Amino acid sequence: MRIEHGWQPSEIERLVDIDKATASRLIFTDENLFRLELQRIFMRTWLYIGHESEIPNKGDYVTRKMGNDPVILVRDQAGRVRVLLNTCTHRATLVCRADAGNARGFTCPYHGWVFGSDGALVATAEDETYGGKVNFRNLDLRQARVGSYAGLVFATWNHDAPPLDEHLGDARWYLDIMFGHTPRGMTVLGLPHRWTPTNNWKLGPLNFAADGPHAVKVHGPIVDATLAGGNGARAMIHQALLQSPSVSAGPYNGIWTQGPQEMPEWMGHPPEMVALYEKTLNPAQVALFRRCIASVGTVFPNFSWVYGPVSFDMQADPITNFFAIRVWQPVAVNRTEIWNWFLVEEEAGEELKTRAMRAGVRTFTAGGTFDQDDSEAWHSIQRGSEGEMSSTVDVSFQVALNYRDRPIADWEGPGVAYPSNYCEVTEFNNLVQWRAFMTGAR
Amino acid sequence: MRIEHGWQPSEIERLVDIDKATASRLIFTDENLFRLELQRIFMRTWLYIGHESEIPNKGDYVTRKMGNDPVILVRDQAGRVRVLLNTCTHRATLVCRADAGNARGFTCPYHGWVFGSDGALVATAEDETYGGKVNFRNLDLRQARVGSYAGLVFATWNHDAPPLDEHLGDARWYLDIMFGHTPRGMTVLGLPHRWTPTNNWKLGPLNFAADGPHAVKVHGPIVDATLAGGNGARAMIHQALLQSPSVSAGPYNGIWTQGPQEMPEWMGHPPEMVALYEKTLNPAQVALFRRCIASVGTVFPNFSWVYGPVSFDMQADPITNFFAIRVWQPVAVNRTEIWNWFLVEEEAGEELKTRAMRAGVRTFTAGGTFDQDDSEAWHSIQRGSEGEMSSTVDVSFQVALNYRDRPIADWEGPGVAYPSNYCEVTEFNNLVQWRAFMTGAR
Amino acid sequence: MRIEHGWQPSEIERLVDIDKATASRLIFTDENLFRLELQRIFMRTWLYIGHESEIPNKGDYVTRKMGNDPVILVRDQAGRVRVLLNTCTHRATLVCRADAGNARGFTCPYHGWVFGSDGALVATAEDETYGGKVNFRNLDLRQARVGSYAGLVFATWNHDAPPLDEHLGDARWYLDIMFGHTPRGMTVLGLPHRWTPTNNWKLGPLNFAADGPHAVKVHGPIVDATLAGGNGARAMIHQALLQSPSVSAGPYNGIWTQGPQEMPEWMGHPPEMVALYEKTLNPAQVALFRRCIASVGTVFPNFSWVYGPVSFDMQADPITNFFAIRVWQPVAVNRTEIWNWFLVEEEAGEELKTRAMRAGVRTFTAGGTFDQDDSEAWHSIQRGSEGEMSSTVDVSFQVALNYRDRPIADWEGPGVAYPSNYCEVTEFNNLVQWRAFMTGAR
Amino acid sequence: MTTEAARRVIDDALYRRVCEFYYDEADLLSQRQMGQWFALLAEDIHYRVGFPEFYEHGTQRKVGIGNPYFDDDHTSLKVRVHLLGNPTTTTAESPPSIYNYFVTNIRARWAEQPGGEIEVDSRLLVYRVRASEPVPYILGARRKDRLRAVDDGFRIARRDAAIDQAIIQAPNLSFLL
Amino acid sequence: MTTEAARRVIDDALYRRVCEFYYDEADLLSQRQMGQWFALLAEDIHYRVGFPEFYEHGTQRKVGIGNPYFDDDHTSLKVRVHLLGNPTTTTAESPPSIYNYFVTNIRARWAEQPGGEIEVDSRLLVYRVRASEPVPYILGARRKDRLRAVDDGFRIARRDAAIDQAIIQAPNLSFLL
Amino acid sequence: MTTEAARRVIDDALYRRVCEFYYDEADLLSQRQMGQWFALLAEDIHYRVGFPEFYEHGTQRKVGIGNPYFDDDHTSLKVRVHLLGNPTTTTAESPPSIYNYFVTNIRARWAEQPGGEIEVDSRLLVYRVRASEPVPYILGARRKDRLRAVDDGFRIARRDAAIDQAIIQAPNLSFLL
Ligand code: FES
Ligand code: FES
Ligand code: FES
Ligand SMILES: [Fe+3]
Ligand SMILES: [Fe+3]
Ligand SMILES: [Fe+3]
Repeated sequence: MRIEHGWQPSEIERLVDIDKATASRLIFTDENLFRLELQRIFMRTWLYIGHESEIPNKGDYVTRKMGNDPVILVRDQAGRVRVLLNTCTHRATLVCRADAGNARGFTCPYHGWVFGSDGALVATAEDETYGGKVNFRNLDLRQARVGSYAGLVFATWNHDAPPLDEHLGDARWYLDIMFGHTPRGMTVLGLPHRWTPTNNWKLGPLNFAADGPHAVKVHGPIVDATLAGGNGARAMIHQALLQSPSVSAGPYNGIWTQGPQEMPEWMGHPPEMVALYEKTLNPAQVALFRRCIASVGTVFPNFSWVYGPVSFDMQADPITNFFAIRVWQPVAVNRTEIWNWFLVEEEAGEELKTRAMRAGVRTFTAGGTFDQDDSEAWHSIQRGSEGEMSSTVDVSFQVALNYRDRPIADWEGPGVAYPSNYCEVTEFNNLVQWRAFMTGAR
Repeated sequence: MRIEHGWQPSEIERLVDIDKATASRLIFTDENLFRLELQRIFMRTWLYIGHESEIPNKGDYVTRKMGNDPVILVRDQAGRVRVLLNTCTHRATLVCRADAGNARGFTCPYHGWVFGSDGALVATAEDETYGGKVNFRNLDLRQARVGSYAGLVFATWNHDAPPLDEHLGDARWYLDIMFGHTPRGMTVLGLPHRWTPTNNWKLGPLNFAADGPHAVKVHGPIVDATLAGGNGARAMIHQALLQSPSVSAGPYNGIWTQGPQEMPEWMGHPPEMVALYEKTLNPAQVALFRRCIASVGTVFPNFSWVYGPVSFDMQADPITNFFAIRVWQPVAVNRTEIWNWFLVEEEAGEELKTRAMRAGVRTFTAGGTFDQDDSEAWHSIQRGSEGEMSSTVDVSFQVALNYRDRPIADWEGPGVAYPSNYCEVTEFNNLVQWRAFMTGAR
Repeated sequence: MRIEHGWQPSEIERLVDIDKATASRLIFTDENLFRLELQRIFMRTWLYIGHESEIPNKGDYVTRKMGNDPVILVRDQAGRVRVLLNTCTHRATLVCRADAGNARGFTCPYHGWVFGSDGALVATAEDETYGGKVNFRNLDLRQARVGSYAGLVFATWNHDAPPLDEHLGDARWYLDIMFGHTPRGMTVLGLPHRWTPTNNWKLGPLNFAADGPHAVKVHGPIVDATLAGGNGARAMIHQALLQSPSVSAGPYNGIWTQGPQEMPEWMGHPPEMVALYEKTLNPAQVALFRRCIASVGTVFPNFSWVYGPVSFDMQADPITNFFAIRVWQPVAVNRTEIWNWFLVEEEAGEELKTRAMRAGVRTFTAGGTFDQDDSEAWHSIQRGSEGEMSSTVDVSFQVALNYRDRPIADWEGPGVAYPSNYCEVTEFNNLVQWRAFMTGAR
Repeated sequence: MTTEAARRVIDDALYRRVCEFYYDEADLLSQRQMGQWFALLAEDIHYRVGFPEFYEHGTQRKVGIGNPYFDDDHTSLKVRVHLLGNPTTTTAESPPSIYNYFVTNIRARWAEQPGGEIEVDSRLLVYRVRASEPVPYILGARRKDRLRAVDDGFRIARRDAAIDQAIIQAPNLSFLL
Repeated sequence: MTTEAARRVIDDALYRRVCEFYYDEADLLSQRQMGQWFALLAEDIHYRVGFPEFYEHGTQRKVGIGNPYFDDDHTSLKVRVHLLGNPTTTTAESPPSIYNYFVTNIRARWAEQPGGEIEVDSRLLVYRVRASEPVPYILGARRKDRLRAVDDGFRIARRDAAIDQAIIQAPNLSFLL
Repeated sequence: MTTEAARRVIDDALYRRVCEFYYDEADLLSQRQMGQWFALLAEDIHYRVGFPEFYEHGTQRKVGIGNPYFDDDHTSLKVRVHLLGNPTTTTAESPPSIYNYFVTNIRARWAEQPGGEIEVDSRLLVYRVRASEPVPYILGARRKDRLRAVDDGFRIARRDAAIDQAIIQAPNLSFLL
């Protein structure tokens, strides 16, 4: 309301041209659109906040972001998970400046107001000075709606949003495969890595929604070096990507790249773990997971994951699966903060955990052999999109024109699947969701 | 006019809700409001420029800022104090890039135009080339209106503003206490310290207008360590702040914290100096000053001072009063330059001056034991205010609801006084003045 | 269209007051005007891209900028010079991130699309996935119109702009003197120096359009030290500037400072080179060039050159002419990238080339003895122009009032000449051209 | 100085050789002579780069087993070095970035355990400019190493580094510390 | 070299000990071991941190008696160290910031006056990241110190530092140089 | 170590004198004692400051004869030093900027050719604040020098420096490296 963003809904609608399967580059570069995104997307839908395993005990907290708002994810003294706006109701000071801690509550550094771990105002600087003129309950910390699915904690400021379960809808079947394939579920391996690519926040989610062909070009060398010990893996993955399913299901879009038939099943998974998976997932889920060599997906707007097997030396380094989840935090139209966690099954032994950690940090993080090259590509997109002339050229998802009317007929999971990770349909669907929120259709 | 700021006066009015004693956080974060402030406040009212003791001799000058305009404070060759816009009337070059100096005039570095210390154009690059077609008097440096009170030099671009004396009005009685308590007045101890907190410029003036309770929380540890030798000072100051007067008088708002009765009078003041004060001030002023353990005040918009006694070791370090004045320069909506001077009575001996300097630099400056913590709190306010959700939560001055109708009945000074430094009334009054300027009511 | 720039044509017209020969400082400081400039000037007129000698062979390329768009200047495999928009038609990635190279084509780092050196799309990630639904010719790299004059390559996105020859018009006679005074023309001495003054991009072109008097003030000391061995050169150049012609011819404005009669002709030019000049140029051109001690000019909007003789020690260092061309790239309203090349005649021997290079790098570059002081002056203009009060003071070209109606009657070259480098007419004409583009008159 | 502390002091000549080793190493890393750098590593190297977190005082909570930015051995470093050292196998470093490695505060002493290993502690400032981004990235770091003396110099047997940013102010870390 | 200059040269072993002292001190300051750092100070220490101003040439006007950023003695440093070293007594440094202290250009010589004091000149680059601000603050400084040799090392008897910013580009200086 | 390499090693005392020379030089340059700095130069000095470019791998195209940022001899440096050292002959440095020169990674060895010249390699971080711009400019550089020993110290006979920015992030380079 305060800022005249200068964008009419009809104009926003045209930014993503559904017929042509193209989009304007302005969605990555226009500052007013960025401000609108904060209002129309980040204030209106469910956002991923953290994993329950990050705050196992009462009083455990971690600080996070929802769009450009700082929040605290805390397990209160009653054991309930809460998401509190991290700003004092007195004069707006951050009540917590740590990344993580355990506390009975939060004491504001400015005048010492005390809030409980449930966000309730416990004491002002001097309660008597109010002379009873103020209802202190109005000065509790603001709280977001909180929902949790498969250990994943989401929150939203929008009290009109559907419940989390309904919001996730068909996506849950796929979240189950990744986050609920053992009885006790996943656990994080540490606090998140954070780094700051110099590109619009949407490039990451789009890539993870998921971009098959870039893997051959950008990651071909590291795929060759880590997936098959330096020989032929790039050609194998090229074919696998061409022939594997891409899925749109509710707010979720992603790929499930399948290794070739001659490749062993459950690569990198110890038999005792596999037994747990087969017991926990249903057969269709197992069928999708057991030969999966890359599961990459995005839940709109800014939550993604990436999973797959690697070995840095087929002789010396047993194949291990990395599994990273990440949030793409919007910082500015051309600046994003990536928050990146590594996960492993709660049931995994210490040795498997350590191997999973190493597989993760060597691949998908700021210094990871995969991510370091993606970030350069994304930066180059931002630089390539900012010019006046460049703004007149649309970005293309036109492979979708060839696939979107030909979904996989006998797909056993919910949602819609397309027969190639090169299809560009699921990536584009992610933008179609963006368009719906930005025009107010959702 | 050139920038569509998008703010209607009625909307600005609502930003500070007088009934509720609250204000929108947007006043600290909205870039358009910041631009409006430069126009509606900094172009329209009297601004503090410097102290006369900084330019004792003819030709002495220092460079300063008025809002975002660079100016030169100079004592011209005739001895008159002038404030010149530091930008060449030829092509806008800064005619002076030094912080301080002594000069007969200013020679522009670009084409060598020469201006006198009174701002008059003395020579262009080649006067003859104009062929008499231009009136050189129109090309003198622009000058601001200048006024001086108690050694404090103010200036304004607004020729419709009331004279400085009228503008200060009731504030003068309090300025007299601080800046005119000896026959020769105050003198600066050196050129200003300058540093750049990452918060809106108004947070400082508000705090100094003055925020009693924060002293207990933020400064409790250093108060304990410096005011009573490590023991019980925090509790003492807590009670003192609760029970001491806060004053609004014209553009001035501030506190006069009174030490308890059992505390000696004139702490840190040598008897020979006290004799001067008692001779110079009137009895009501003396009464307010003699047991004052904290005088903190703001003259709207961005001039403040802080004064009080400290000792870093009750055994080894005699109690001494620090006295700092400062200007909160608006640099960007979330960035401020603090200019901070230390002062002492002109009549003070060298040893007292040195002690005053040390008391000052150890407490109220970038590395000062008080300021370093304030700046972190203010930064945290800025960070806490910028989010979309956070913007919907107002900042509270609601203790004022309990005090604003109950001023001290028998207050002997001008203006209105309230019986507690916790009252939040004077802080809020500072914002009410802001609202008046921003809506054009002033 | 997307950004409401808030500037009406009539308001823009008033920014440059032709009657008064003044201009508003907002042209250097207003962010919306800066955005308009990118659209109305940099998208609509011919821009200098590079010199043919930078890409002598097939496949040679260098990367450049047109306004805020990245482009590639390449000599394609057929030998044709092309200017390609450096952004992939798939997803906007820079297809080339090097400063220079030689390549058969450009492979996008993201999905590996391959473009020929002529910009044609050669291969997508997997052509078959499009199923023939897309015309790949629409996905060739975007190309600018290209023109070349005297080795200087220009380009424009505007298909309605007049051809380059027509656009340059009368300027060509002067470009011939500088860039075509030998049969084989000029050649660059290396890749460009690039640095980033913190001022509006127009200050450089204006200065080079050309500002006579600043040379005496800013460069007096280095002129004294380099032009006449430390003695009296400043006084000499002062007189020369006062009495030498300034020229406006089409998009060109500049000065041709003539040494005094007693000074030898062709200073710093070896006789064998002079013979080439006299054979190549016409007599009127030779007459202007032979005693020229400073040729400084700008071709609107952002291409300039500077030329002149120097010696760092009249005993030990033979007089040599430096010759630099530069482009003032707009980066932000208060930030410019200078791209600066040194040139020499293709026919020059190695020793002359080395001397020309040294004369160049010691004078006109980031660390040059001339430029380092200009940049400080320009920075000081930007700092002096940004304030609210400062914005109300216009910049002055009022010497023009005395000269603009008195051109040199018997001028032998095309365009209009004025009898003094102090006249300010040609500088102001550069702004008049700016006004024409910005109001849409051109 | 205690006897133990005295025993661990290395003599000036060796100290100077250690310093030279670090300056030489800085050359290799900053000029991306990755293969030559790899030759400086012991085969049992453990290479680790951790990062700081801001914890509430008194509650440095342990979340999971911990995940540094780098946790490499000879095998995985070989892959990294291969990719980074070859312009055709890296997007991030092709064209190669400009790097300058400033090594300061070098302290060396014999390791507590006998066996001729040297503990070295140093501070590192990395200055980096990428082809696509002209503004330099400046990263502070500290390194605790274990060097093993060999005939032609030293081998790095262990590196425990920590970067000085909790939120890395760059799009990637396509270099080694 | 004059005889006096020669007399003031300190030998290599002592120079190396001085350098180690500075690197050790950098550890203490950057890891906020304030109490241990305080133990390095002589009781009569005068600790001063000045700042530059830009004066018109020829007119370095003296305004007042001058006011450096820090002007401390043992007593006031004790208070500073107490506050900064304890998370419950500082807002600015709780959670503690990340610091890295790069010490370079160390030169040492015997002081002119006899008595065994050493003059040390060094440059210091401070790299700092606060919990609430991920962009690092990088501050240059120079220090002129007087060290006094004692049994277990040195004591700092005087520190005359100067920071390299006329307008400090940070919200505060909640650290010591 | 080969015999040739061994022959080129300089002893510790000389190395320390070389380091001191660089620290003294840093003082002169950073405090703009330009005349004194000039006195450190050999009369046949060749002073050169190059810059990096980002070339496509395999095609480091040579364009022209090349043009470094500085290519000076004794004569032209005399002019530069004269202008920069005098507030009335420079706009850029009047008032003078604040400079700090951090010199690290110093390595020295005897030059290959006999004749007593020393090759020195170092890294330089320049920290600069101008009167009109409070935000510091931080520039990395590397220097390869040739020193000549003379009675009262050394003379710089050759300096081959390179700055670490392809696009200089400052309005000018009104200082010497
Ligand atoms: S701002 Fe939190 S207690 Fe006042
Ligand atoms: S700008 Fe000041 S003399 Fe021209
Ligand atoms: S963006 Fe260039 S190939 Fe996809
Ligand atoms: Fe990828
Ligand atoms: Fe305070
Ligand atoms: Fe010039």
